[in-house]
Amino acid sequence: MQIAAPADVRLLEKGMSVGEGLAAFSSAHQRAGAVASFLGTVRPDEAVQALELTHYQPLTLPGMSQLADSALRRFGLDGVLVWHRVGVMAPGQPIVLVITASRHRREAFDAVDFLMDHLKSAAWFWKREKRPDGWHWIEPRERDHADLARWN
Amino acid sequence: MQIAAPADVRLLEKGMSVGEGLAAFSSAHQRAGAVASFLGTVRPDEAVQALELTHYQPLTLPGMSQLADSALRRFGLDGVLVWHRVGVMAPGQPIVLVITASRHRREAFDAVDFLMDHLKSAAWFWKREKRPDGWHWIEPRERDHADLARWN
Amino acid sequence: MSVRIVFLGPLRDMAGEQEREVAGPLDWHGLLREVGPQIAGQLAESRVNVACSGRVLADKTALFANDGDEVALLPPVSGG
Amino acid sequence: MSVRIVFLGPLRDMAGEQEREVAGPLDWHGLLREVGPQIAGQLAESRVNVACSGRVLADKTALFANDGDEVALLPPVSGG
Repeated sequence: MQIAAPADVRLLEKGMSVGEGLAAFSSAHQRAGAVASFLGTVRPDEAVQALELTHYQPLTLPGMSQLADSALRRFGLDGVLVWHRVGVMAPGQPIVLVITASRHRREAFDAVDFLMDHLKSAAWFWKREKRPDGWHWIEPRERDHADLARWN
Repeated sequence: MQIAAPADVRLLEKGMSVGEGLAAFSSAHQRAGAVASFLGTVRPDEAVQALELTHYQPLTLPGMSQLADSALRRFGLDGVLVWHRVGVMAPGQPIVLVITASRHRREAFDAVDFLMDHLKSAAWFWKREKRPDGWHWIEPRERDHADLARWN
Repeated sequence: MSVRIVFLGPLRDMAGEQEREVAGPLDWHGLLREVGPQIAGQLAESRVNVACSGRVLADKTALFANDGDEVALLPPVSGG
Repeated sequence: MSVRIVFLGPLRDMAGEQEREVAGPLDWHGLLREVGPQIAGQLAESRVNVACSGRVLADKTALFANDGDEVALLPPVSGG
């Protein structure tokens, strides 16, 4: 698998090879020393049968790329990977994978946190859940906004 | 690859399949929702030609297992993976891989941090570097002890 | 040629369609008229954004879309 | 049968060997004599631990190893 350096940013219509992503990213950034990651999956919940993420082509991917660039600069990263699913996902399936490479652990961790907080409530995605009574749109929780405000 | 649940703890004499580890761990813990990881590699440095980690059989792996168990309990994790290399490693090669699965991102992140702080300065490993003038033993830095004290 | 209005997220359900073509040019008041009172009420909220030709407007009331432009109505996001 | 003393990390270099067999039983003062003054000086430091039969001693001066036991000298660790 080819990884774009310093930023590999993808919107995926189906599936996500998380293991291959980490393996390829870490060999592309062998000089880093510290590689941190976060993988978010659809949490199985009796009431939730599926999750759907929609995006808006002209904004979503460019916004993710800008976010990746700002993480690179802010945390002095060697590399960053931001992959996000769109479409319909079943419980247990990956939604988002973020990986960062840095000289030190702290910067790699903080950058993953920063990226996830922004993807949750400041990226151009709209999420809805399918429950027994139909589809329901999900809005960010208060907590998500508070998490985002930490970086201002 | 088979992953032991809830804790997969390994001392590896050679190599480490980080991508396979993440893929197998995340499919073994699909109910979690949040999977965080840290991968530490030998940081390429002009002066460092190799790194050697030694361990003491009767203490090292049992100590890692106890550490994994205490992380499971303390952070209410669904699963944890702790893999650590011993022997001689070249620059760029993996030293340590820690992965945690939890219902929420914060606990997964904090548990990785906790595990890494303990592996750095409270697990039975001794590290030395090969430089042009020979081998040099590495002691934990002040910073490592301060990081560890955060969890008391 | 015309202006395309794109409805995102819950606004798509409210509109009952993903997009609509209207005659240009289209300004803020024209937009409010085109989308009907329910969506116009949403657009009045500060947390609903408007993009024109792929750029999010700092001041959505300054919208001025010409024929060929795409106007996207962006409710609060939730990703990850 | 005898007591095996195992030198870890930098103590291995100081001892010039990985392990040494000595006659049991072996107590703290016997250990200090067996390892020589340089390593005895290291053992006096609180950050150097001693394990006997796979258990780290809370009070290393209470060491009492019998024939067949393994005594490990554990200098400050550094992993990760």
